[in-house]
Formats: sequence, structure tokens, C-alpha cells
Amino acid sequence: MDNSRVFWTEDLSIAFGGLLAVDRVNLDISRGEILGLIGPNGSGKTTIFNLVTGIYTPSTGDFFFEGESLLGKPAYQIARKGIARTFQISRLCLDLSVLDNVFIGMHYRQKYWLVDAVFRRRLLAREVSQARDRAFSLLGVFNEELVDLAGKPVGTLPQIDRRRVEICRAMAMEPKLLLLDEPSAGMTPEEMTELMQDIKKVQEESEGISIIIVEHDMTVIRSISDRVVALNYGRKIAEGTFEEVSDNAEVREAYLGKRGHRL
Amino acid sequence: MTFLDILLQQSINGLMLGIMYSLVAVGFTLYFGVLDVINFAHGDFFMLGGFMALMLYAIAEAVGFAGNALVVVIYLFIGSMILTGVVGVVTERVCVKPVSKAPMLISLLVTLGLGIAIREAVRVLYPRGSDPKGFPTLMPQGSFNVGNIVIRYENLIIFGLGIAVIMAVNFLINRTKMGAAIRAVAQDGEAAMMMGVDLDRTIDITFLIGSAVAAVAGIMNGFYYGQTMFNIGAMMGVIGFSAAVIGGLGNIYGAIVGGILFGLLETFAAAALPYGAENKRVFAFLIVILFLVFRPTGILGEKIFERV
Amino acid sequence: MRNRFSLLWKRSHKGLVLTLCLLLVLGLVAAQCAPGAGKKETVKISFIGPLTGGNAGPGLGGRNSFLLAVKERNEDPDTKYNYEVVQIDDECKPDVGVQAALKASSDPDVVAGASHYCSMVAISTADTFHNQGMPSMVWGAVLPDITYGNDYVEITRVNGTQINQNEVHAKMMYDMGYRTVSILHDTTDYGRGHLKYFSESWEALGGQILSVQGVNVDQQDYTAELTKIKAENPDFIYFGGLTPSGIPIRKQMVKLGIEAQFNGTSGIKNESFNEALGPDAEGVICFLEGAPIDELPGGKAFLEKYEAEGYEEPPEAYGPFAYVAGHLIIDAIEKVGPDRAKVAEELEKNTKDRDTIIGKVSFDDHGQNIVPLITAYVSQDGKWVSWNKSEYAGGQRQLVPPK
Amino acid sequence: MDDQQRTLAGPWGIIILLGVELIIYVLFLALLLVPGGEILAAEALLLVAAVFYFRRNPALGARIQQLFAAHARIAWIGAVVLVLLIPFFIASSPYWLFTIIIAGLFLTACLGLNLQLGSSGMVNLASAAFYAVGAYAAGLLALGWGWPAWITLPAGAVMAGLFSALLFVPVLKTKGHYLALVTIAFQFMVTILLDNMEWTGGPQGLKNIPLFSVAGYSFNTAINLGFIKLPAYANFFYLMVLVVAVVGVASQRIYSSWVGVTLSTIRDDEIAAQTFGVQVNRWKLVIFSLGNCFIGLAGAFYSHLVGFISPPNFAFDKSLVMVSIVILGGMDNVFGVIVGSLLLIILPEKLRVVQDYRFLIYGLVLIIMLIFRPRGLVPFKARDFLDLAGPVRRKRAASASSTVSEGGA
Amino acid sequence: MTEMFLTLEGVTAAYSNMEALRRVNVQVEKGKIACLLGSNGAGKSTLIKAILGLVKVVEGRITFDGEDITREKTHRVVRRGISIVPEGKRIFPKMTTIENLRMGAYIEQDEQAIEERLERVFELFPRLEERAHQIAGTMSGGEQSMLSIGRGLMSSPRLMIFDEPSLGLAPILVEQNFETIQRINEEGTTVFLVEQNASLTLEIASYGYVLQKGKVVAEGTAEQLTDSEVIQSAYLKS
Repeated sequence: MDNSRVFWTEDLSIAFGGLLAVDRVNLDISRGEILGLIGPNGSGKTTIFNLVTGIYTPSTGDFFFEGESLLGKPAYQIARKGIARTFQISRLCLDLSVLDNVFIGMHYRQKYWLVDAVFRRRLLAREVSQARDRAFSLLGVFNEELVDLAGKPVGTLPQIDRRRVEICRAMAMEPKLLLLDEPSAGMTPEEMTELMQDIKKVQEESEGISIIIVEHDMTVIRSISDRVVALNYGRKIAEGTFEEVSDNAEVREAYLGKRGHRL
Repeated sequence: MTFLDILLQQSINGLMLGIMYSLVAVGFTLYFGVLDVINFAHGDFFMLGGFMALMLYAIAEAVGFAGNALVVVIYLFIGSMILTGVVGVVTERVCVKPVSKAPMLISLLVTLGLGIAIREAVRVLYPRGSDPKGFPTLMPQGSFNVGNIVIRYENLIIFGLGIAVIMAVNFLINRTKMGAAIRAVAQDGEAAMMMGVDLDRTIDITFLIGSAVAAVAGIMNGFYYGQTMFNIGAMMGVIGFSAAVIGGLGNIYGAIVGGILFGLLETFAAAALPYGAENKRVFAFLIVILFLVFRPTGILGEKIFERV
Repeated sequence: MRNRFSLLWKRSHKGLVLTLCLLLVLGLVAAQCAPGAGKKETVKISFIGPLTGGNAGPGLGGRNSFLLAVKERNEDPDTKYNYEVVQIDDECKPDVGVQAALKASSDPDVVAGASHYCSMVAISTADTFHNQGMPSMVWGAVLPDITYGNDYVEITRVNGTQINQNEVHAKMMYDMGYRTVSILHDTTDYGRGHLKYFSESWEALGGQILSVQGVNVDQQDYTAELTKIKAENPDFIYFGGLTPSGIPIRKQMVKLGIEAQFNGTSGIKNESFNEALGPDAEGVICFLEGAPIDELPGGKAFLEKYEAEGYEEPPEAYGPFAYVAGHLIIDAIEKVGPDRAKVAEELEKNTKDRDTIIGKVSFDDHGQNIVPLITAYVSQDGKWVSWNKSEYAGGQRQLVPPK
Repeated sequence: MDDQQRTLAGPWGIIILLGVELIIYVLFLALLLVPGGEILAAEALLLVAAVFYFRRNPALGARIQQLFAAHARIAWIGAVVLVLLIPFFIASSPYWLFTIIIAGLFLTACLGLNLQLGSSGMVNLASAAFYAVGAYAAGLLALGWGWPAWITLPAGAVMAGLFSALLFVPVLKTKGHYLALVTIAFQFMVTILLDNMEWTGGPQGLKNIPLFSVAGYSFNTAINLGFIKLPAYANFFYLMVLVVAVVGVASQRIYSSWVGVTLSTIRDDEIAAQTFGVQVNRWKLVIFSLGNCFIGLAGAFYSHLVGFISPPNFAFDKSLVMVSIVILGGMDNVFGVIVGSLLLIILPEKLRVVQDYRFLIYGLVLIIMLIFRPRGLVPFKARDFLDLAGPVRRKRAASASSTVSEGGA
Repeated sequence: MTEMFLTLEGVTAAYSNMEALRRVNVQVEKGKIACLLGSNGAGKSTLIKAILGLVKVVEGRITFDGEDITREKTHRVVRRGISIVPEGKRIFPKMTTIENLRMGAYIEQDEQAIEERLERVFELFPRLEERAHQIAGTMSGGEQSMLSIGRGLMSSPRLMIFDEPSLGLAPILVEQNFETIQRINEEGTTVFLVEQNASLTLEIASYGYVLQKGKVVAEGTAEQLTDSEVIQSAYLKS
């Protein structure tokens, strides 16, 4: 077994009402790698994320993390193994503060329980103090200003900051595998570039983290990913470097229509 | 009476009860479709329908309008349906729609508050509103026997009328342009607007239909039981909602199935279980809970995928 | 200091603050400016009963009757005090009743009161009235425990209990040859109480109970229960409960073609029952404590005066009791002055053989009226007619005979 | 700004703060003690005017909030003292004292309900049923085995918690309208069964439940302090304050801790919570049970307060009142629940002046308030942890947060 | 002088805090196919919703056939003769094919006309006639797409707006759809085509706009845009 392979799927499939949304997909990712996942709308990228985080259960196939099958495990257990994700449509709790949102990423590391909540306020103060410093340093990686906004409800923040908070929340879990679902959706190009630098920074700071990124924006994919997998109709149609994949005829057809070669 | 006779007689009882539950359940189903709102005041529209009929009857008596019973009955039904329907639309505009986008609890509480307000308004405004009110006897009172079972013409008329109303609603919803608009709004409000459907008007019409059908049930209830009272709506609302859920919320046939099933459940629990009469609702509600847990989409509902 | 405050209260705020203060003061003044008292010293007495909710009908009837009694006394130049009524709604709910009782008894000006139509409420407030030392005369609740469950001097009851009623009821039916009964009762304390006392009396006489079924008060459909009864074919059906259930039960009984006598309790003795049922009410029997009101001197006068006042609601079965309670309370206050302890003592100890519109009233040492008379009523031509005067007793009409 | 802040931090700030508290207090007492409906109208007008005023001048409101934040401890002490003095001012009216105790009971129960409804988004319309479980458990234990109230009180709470298990499966399997219906059905089942079961006393309920007494001191005795005589309910009042304090502090501490964050996430987005390692189901069950414990505690208290319980005390309308309190007060907000329970328990009592029309008005007020303030009178605010973690980031905290911190470390 | 059918002047709109339009100017010429290109989240859907009155237009003006339709209610806009084939098909899943099509002709009273149009749609999509009584939700993606277009045609519109007709379809189906669109246009209906797929779109469109992050970053004739660097860099590829 290839030791550097952190995560892989075997013939992962799921059907919704007769429609094969994901069709025998095999993916793998090594430690420290950034894998770009591309494909037109509805090609099954997000569904794959939902499968490997335990939100959906695959119809057939299996997936492994650090050599262990996670098939059928509940979502919270998979998360505790070290897989974190962001969502295509942001799923932050908009009424809660930035800090609270990041804290939830640290949830399972806290040894703190209901009884402690009522009686052990010292412990809480200590834990909050540590957690807050960690949250600040995570937020600080992106932007010092975010630290100042830590007490504000997320709902009052601009889109890019929300994305950052979401990534921080995922990073707070100290994951070994990070799944980013269209982090750049709804941003200006400048913001997007900024965010990509941020993601790079994050990866540099946490040694050995693997990232799978779903993205529509090819600029992002090209600049950030080590390897690219293209999907169409739930099937994997190409795999390789960005250039290889983007030159692949099937990919161009999937993206641009049959006459895509004209461009 | 033989066992079979009793069984048959009880089935008739259950069906009569069930048909009224069904008529109330239809309203819940319609509202949930178009507005995603559970209107807990709906039971009070049922009650209001009965009182509107009483009021119209009093007016008719006062002005000396008295054709034959059939004419009066038709006048009562149509008048009450219109009046109750109008009240339904007005309250929808004022109370229900403004909160239909708010969290579910808010709309739930608003409709509950609306129920209280309607109930109390009837009690306070109707002359001697807190007393039980007798209904005029306008239905033919004869009966015939099949074996040992008594079948009353009145039962046949009410049951037939109930079925007819449900079929009419069904026709309205499934066979007319207006119904198509209502269904379209229920399935995809925005797409319906893109087809040129006036959303607000469609919601109004839905509430008009729902309230009018509840009014029919209220009048039938009055004729069948010979009385009505201002506080019969609250329980009816809960049962109507239960029936709609058992049948499958959002499905008109489901409302019928659910209503009749609930009626039969109550009747047979009362008749067959030890201490059944006093505990029949316990039994019926237990079935409701089991349904919600093990088949939340009801008997006729479809499975829904949650999108992530 | 101005400086400091100006931080919070800028000049622009001043107008508003002033307006608000003014409003508040105005409100307070308005509240205090209650209408001035008359020549006589004013004494408050309370009336508590269900004024909203499902039992508001009899509650309002009782209230009107009570108000009538007070009005009569206020117009009487011989009274020493001017009486003012504090009326409080108990919604027929025990916990609300406790609050209502507290509200009445917290006001030191309230000397005594007539309280409660619902038994459960009367039981729950007994302690409250006792603790506060305020005399309370029950005007409508019939559960024996209200007076017999305690030794409080404050609690008296002008109406009879379920025990009296059911003894007479059972005996009358047995004497007429009825032997089998199917019992329906609502699951409230009222219905279950009647069930208990009637079963005891009936079985003691040797009558047979075919079945007992409890029904919920918010129920409309009784066909399932009645179909069961139809199969049992009893001599008569006994229903312990109130009018809102009584009407549909009777109606459905007729519709299902059950041929049996239908008897109710005091809970259906009101006009709504006859009005709502029309001809179907014919021949239904019920029982009420006290003498038939229109057969006693003063009774007719009461009805006439009630009519003349133009109240919206009829007095209902227990209106006369509330009326009597009003008079008894005022009598006591007139005699011993507005002092709670003395009034309580006076009411419980010295109410003996008083002539009232419901017949003679005498309290035993629990403060319970030992009513010598229970009257049976039968519905005849849309009216409750006392049994002895009815055409049924006279033989012109027939009840449904026993099998 | 700096100048202002310095002033607010000084003694003048404290005086203004106590003045604000005193004004609210006086308005509150006036509402209770002045008879008639005019005072209600006047204060309602005042309230509406104040709301509009503060909306137009948010700075003033913010400044008052800062003031309270700056002197949190003094504000608390002031409030506690004022609350403890209530019986002295309304000694003449046991009725209002009793009403306040009832409001306190509803507050206790609603804090529990708030954990379910507000903090974790679980609809529970069966709160009156669990209130009944607590009350009957306490009553039966006291009557059957002669347990003293000190044991039956927590026992009632525990029983209500245990009874929650009956709804565990539905709570996990249903949501929203469906969960609402499950709990409504459960509520009706419980009330009907209470009426029909022999061993709970049927419709007659339980009578003569012993009132509280400690070491021979019966709570049913009036307190004579020489200069003033407090009604017997003063005993219950102070006990109620104690219970509310315990439950309130527990609630507030749960809210301002990791547990609170976890629950908020479950409420806002179950799926997101799961993907961050939250055991959603376990937390839901724990909180559902804990909330019902609080509700049961209130029920047990009621048993020993009135000495008599019967099924109509625990009907569906009580559930509705409790839910209204939480929603109208403001979800997931201890302060909101306090405001809600005072308002919704005292308002109907004040409305007694309009007699027959009381519930019509009550229904209309409910609708109007919900349409105009769907997020409650005291809306949810983002939790503020910055203070808790010590002085390191004080400066930042001041600039980043505008909320009042209630969780003193 | 060409006649502008639909114009947006300086339109700014917001939609659930996500996509927003910032002072957008777009014009659709009568009888032609105009297109709006842009990647996911560029604000294309918001623009369509702004035309339909489903999103609040903060500033700017929208006119159709010379009349101001800014902030007009959706059903009124539709009644003016604008028809839309929405993104993701948005057919009514629990209705049959024929019911869906009849919904498309909701604003038409004349039964005769509806029958004629039904025939025309069936002629255009013979597949739909075969499936006339099938519940729409159970049909394949391609068939649903045809249904959506067919439904849009049923109102006999003067302007048809297509919102991403290529979405989630196999390339062969996408091409068929585009051919249909071209045919519809040839039969006299003005078309406003909003697409992600640039190459195919520019093949049939005469004029186009490129939308990016809520702003129009380029516009021109199809030829100009095809050769334009803007499209290459800002939209399709890196």
C-alpha cells in the first residue's frame, strides 16, 4: 500500500431516484497534495463531498482514510477522523459571532461537558482563552482585520470574509484532509486571488494537509492544484495535470460543447 | 344486534365522522402546499362556518324568507361558504402571509393566536355566544333499515355531500386552470409566476377554497349533531392536521384517506377497546405519533430528499 | 451635574422625557380618580365564576342573578351599606381559580363573595379562602368534597350536592320500574362524581348497570358509544355531564333510533338544552336541587325582575342559587357589619330555615345547605317542567317505558 | 467618546445605571399596585413611545448597554436587591405576590423550554405535559410516601427528565411541523390519561399535598418583621427566587459555554454541525431531557405551592402560553424569557378589567406582536466570549463588541 | 436605426446577499438573438430575476418594447409577452407533460390558440407528444429540458429568455437545444440567451454581453466577442 496515499475512494456510486449522480468514481490523494475537482454543473462534485463526509451513504463502493474504511460511519465520526469541509452555499450560522463559528470547528477537541458548563467556569475561561488565541491566529492567517471582527455576527460580514471564516472553521478541526466546495463562488476576481493566496498560506502553515478543491474558476484551479480530476455525469473523464486535463477533448466537450475546439 | 350488525353500524359512524375530518384536512393540505404554513386556526374556520350558517338562518327567519327546506339549505351552504371564505382571505392577508416566510414557530403561533381571536370573537359577538347552539332541522329525518342497521336519509345526504364537495375540490384543483395555478404554485411558486400566475391572487383563492370547504364541514357538523358551539374548533384543528399528515400532507386524496382513517380509528377504539370511550383519542394520537416517526410522509405522500 | 446627565439626556430628549412623565402622571391620576362614593359606606363583595370559555353560559347567568340581588339591596333604603360587586373570571380552571380567589381576598375591602360554578375550581380555592379568612359561598359547584372535604368556617354552599341529587334520581327511576341502565359520563370531576354517586344509589336499590362509558368534553361524535348502548338495549340511559355534551348525545341517540328513556343531571338543566334540541328534547328528565323556582313565592318575581333587567343571558339552572347567595351574604353583612370573620361565623352558624326563592336554606356544620328537596324536571314542549306538574306525571304523556 | 466612556465608568455612571433600574422597578410595581386598566394603557403607551424613541436614537440605547456592561456587577447587585424587596412593597396584595410567583414558575419552565426551542431548535408543544409529570411526581411522592418537599422537588424534575425518553425516537426522527404535531399529540394523550387514570386521582387530581416546610417552619405562615407583616406567600417568593436563580444561572452558563455554541450550531444547521464532529443526536436528547427537567421542577414547585393539582392545570393552553413566552420574549435569550414570562403572565391578569374581551384582546396582541417583532421583544444577539477569556484582549473587546456581557468569569 | 426591444439601464440589484448587479446596461434588439455570458455566480440569474421583478431593483430602469417594466409584478411582466425558460428547467414535477405545457399558456384564454401552439410544440419536440401524459418529474433530463422550452413557447411570446439551457445536459442534447433556439428565433421571436457555454452561444447569437461579478465587462457582436481576449481571460480559461 502506498503510504503517502491518505485518502481514496473505490468505485463510489450513488443514485437518486434512478439517476446515477456519482458513477463508480475512484479518487485518491496523497499527503500534502492539492487535488482540483472540476466538471460542469451537476456532474457530481458536491455529491462526492457529501458521500465522503457521511451526509449521504453510497449505493455501492467504499472510501478509505488512512487505510481505514469509513463506509457507513456517521458524519460526526468521519469528521473526528480528520476530514473537514466547506459548503458550496455557505452553511455558517449567520446569527452567531465569527468566533463562535470558528469554535464549532474545535468542538470535538473540547473535553468539556454539560456539567462543566455549569460548574467549571475557570476551566471554561482557560479553554476559551486557548481556543480564542488559536482562532485568532487562524483568522490572522487570512487577515488581521478578521480578528477585530471576531465578536460580530457572521451575517454582517461581506461574502469573502464569510468564506474565510468557513475555511477557518474547517481548519480549526486540524484536519488531515480538507474539502473545499467552490470557495470562490460569489467573489470578485481580486477577492478570489486573495483567497487563493490565503489557502496556499493555510496549507503551508499546516504541514501535510491534503486539500480537495471543487472550483468552477479555472484560474483558481490552475494556480492552486497539483493535480486535476474532471467529472462529467458523475463519471471521472480525465485525470492529470491541469494542462493535460484541460487539453483533454472529452473535458473540453463537456465544458464548452462539441465545438469547443474553436476557442 | 349481531356482531356483524354492530360492525357495520360502527363503520357507518366512523365514515360519517371521517368525512368531516377529511373536509377539514383538505384545508390543511391546500395551505401547506401553497404557503408552507400550517394554519392552526383552520379548525376555527370550521366552527365559524357553522355560526355563519346560524346567523344567515336567523336573518332569513327575521325577514320571513322561507322557501322549502332545500332552498334554505342551499342558501345556508352558499352564504356561509362565501362569508367564511372572505374571512379566511382577509385573515390570510393580514396575519398569515406576513409571517409565512418567518420561522415555522412564528407562523404556528400566529395562527394559534388567530384561532383564539376568532373563537373569542364568535363567543363575544354572537348573541349568547357561549351557549351551545341548536341547529335547525332542515334535513329529512326519515330512515330505513337494512337488517338491523338503521340508515338515515340525512346520513346519506351528508355523506354524499361530503364526497361531492371533496370531488368538487378535486375537480377544481386538478381539472381547471385555476387549480392548475394552485398546483403550480404549490410545486414551484417562482416558476408559476414566470408563467404569468398571479401569486397573491392564487394564495387568496386557496384560502377562499380552504375556508369555504371548512365551512361546509362546519354546517354539516351542525346538521348532523344538531348543535354547534364556539369552542369546537380547536380540537378539530388538531385532528384535521393529524388526518392530513396521516394521509400525506400536500395530497388531497391523502386528506380523505387520513380523515376517514382517523374517524374509523376513533370509532372502533371507542367501541372495541376496554375503557375505549374515554381513551379513544389517546389511541388515535398514538397512531399519529407512530405514523410521524415511521412514515412521516403519510400513506400517500412521496419521499422527499433533503438537498445539501 | 447637568453636564453629566446631558451625556444620556441631550436637550432633544428632554421634550420626550417630559411628555412621557406627564403621560404617566396623567395615567396615575386617572386611575386614582375612581367615581366618588355615595352617601352610604361602600362594601365590596365578590362574584367568581366562569365568564369566558366553555362554561361561560351558566357562569354569566349566575353573575347576572348575583348582580340582580345586589341591585335590589342597593335600591332598598333600609340597607346600611352600599354594595359594590367585584366580578372575576375563573375560566373554570383550577389554577386560574386560585388566582381569582386571591385577587378577591387580597383586597381588604372585599368582605365576602359567592364563588365558583365548577367543582374542581371550588375545591382548589377552599384553602385560599380559608388562609385569607374570607367567607365564600359556593353557588353552583356540586361535588360533595367542597364542603365535606374540610372544616373551614369560610366555605359554605347554597346549592345541594351530587349525593342528594342522585339518591332521588335513582329512587325515582327504580320506583317507576326501570331496572337496567347504561351510563355515559364526561371524564371531568363533575361527570365522574355523578357516576360514582348514582352507581352507588342505583346498585343499592338493586338496579343493574349494563355499561359505563366515559366521554371527552371536547367530543362531538358519540355514535360509537351510543351504538354500543343500542346493542345493550337498556331501560334508560343516564348521562352525567353538561349541556354541550348532552345535546349531541340526545340528538344522536334519536338518530340512531335508540328506544330508551334519557336522563341527565343538573348539568343539562338549562334553556340551551331545550332550544338546541327542539322536539328531540321531549321527555328528557333531569334533576336539580331546590324547589321549582316558579312554584315558590318570590321565584316568579325573580324571573320577572331578571327579565326586566334585560340581561343578555338567561339565569340558567344555578342563577337562582347565585341570587340567593347574594342575599344571604348581604343579610349577614347587614347584621354583623363588614368584618370577614364575623360574616363567616354568621353565615355558617346562623343560616337556618331561611326562606328563599329556592325553598328553605339551612347550613349544617360543614356549611352545606341541607336542601330538603330535590326536584325532577322533564322537558315538555320545549320547557323544563317540574315533574309533579308535568303531563308525564299526570299520565297524559308517556316516558319511554322500561322493557 | 473617550470622555464619555470615562464618565460612564465613574460614579455618575453607577448612579445613572441604578436610576434606570429604579425607574423600571417603579413602573413595574405601579403596574401591579395601581388598580384599574388605565395604568396598563399608560405604560403600554410609554413602552411603545420608548421603543420608537430608542429606534430613532440607537446611540442612547447603546450607551445604556455599555453602561450596564461596564458595571455588570453593580447592575446585578442592584437588580437582586430590588427583586428581593418586592414582597415588602406589595405586602398588601398576596394576589400579586402569588401572580409573581406563578410568573417565576413559568420562567423556570420556559428556561427549560428555551433550551429546547430557542437554543437547539427542537419544537416542544408538550411542555405542559412535562409540567404535569413534575407536579404529579412530587405530589404522589409527598402523599404516598411522605417525602419532604426538598426531595420531591428534584425528584419531580428527574421524573420529567426520565419521561422525556418516551419522545426520544420522535425527537430524533421528526422536525419542524411534524415534531410540533408529535408533541401536540403527546400533550393531548397525557391530559386525557390524567383524567382517566385512577392512581393520579383522575379528574379530581391530588388534594392536600403538603406545602413546603423546613425544620418545622411551615411556609404557610406569614412573616412578621415587626414593622411590616409579609403575607405567607413571601416565603414561597424567596424560594422561587432561589429556584429561578439556580435555573437561570445554569441556563445562562450553558448558553455562554461550548455547549451553547454547540446547540446554536445544531439549531442553525444540523448537517454542518455533524460535519464538524458534533454528535447531534446525543445533544438533542440530552438537552430535551434537561429542558424537561426544568419544566418538571416548576411543576413540582407548583404542587407544593398550591397543594392541589388536577388535569385542567396541565392542558394544551399551558403549553401554548409557555411557547408564547419563549418566542415573544426572544429565543435563546435568558433575559428575553424573563421579560416574556413577566409580560405574558401579568398582562392577562391586568386585562381582567375588560372581563369578557380578555382573550380576544390577548389573541390579537399575540398576533400583532408576532407580526411586528417576529424575533421577540429581546432578540437573540451574538454570543460574546471575548470577555470571558481574561484581560488580554480587553481593548479589542471593547471595540469589537457592543453586547452586554452577562457571564462573569 | 435598430429597434431595442428590451433595455436595462444602469440596473443595480441584490439577491439574498449573494449575487448582485452593479449598474448593468444591456440591450436586446428586436428579432435577434442577444446573449449574456458569464460563469457561475456572475449574476446572470439575478439579472433575469431583475427583469422579471423577482429581485428588488435598487436603481436603474428596465424597459420592454418602450414601456417601463421596472419593479412590475412578475405575472404582469410575463403578460406583456416575455417568456422565460428558467435555469434548471423548473418544470412542475407532479404535473403531466401536457399540464406543464398548458401552464405555459396560462395567460392565454383562447382554447383554439392553445391547441394550435400545442401542436407546434409537439412538432418541434415529437418526443414530448409521446410522453404527453407522463408525470414530468419522472422524465429524463433531456426531456425535461425540451418540456421547459416547449412550455416557454406556449405563451407565444414576443421575447424569450433562456437561462442556461445547456445546464446539466449531454453535449448532443445541448446542441439540439441550441438548434431549437435558433429555429424559434428564425420564426420571429426575439431571444435573450443567458449562458455559461460561450462557444455554442456565440455561434447562434448576434450580439453579446459578458457579465462578471455583477458587472458587464465586455460587449460586442458575436465575432468581436469570440476573438476577444476578455472572454478568454475573464471567463472561460485561464
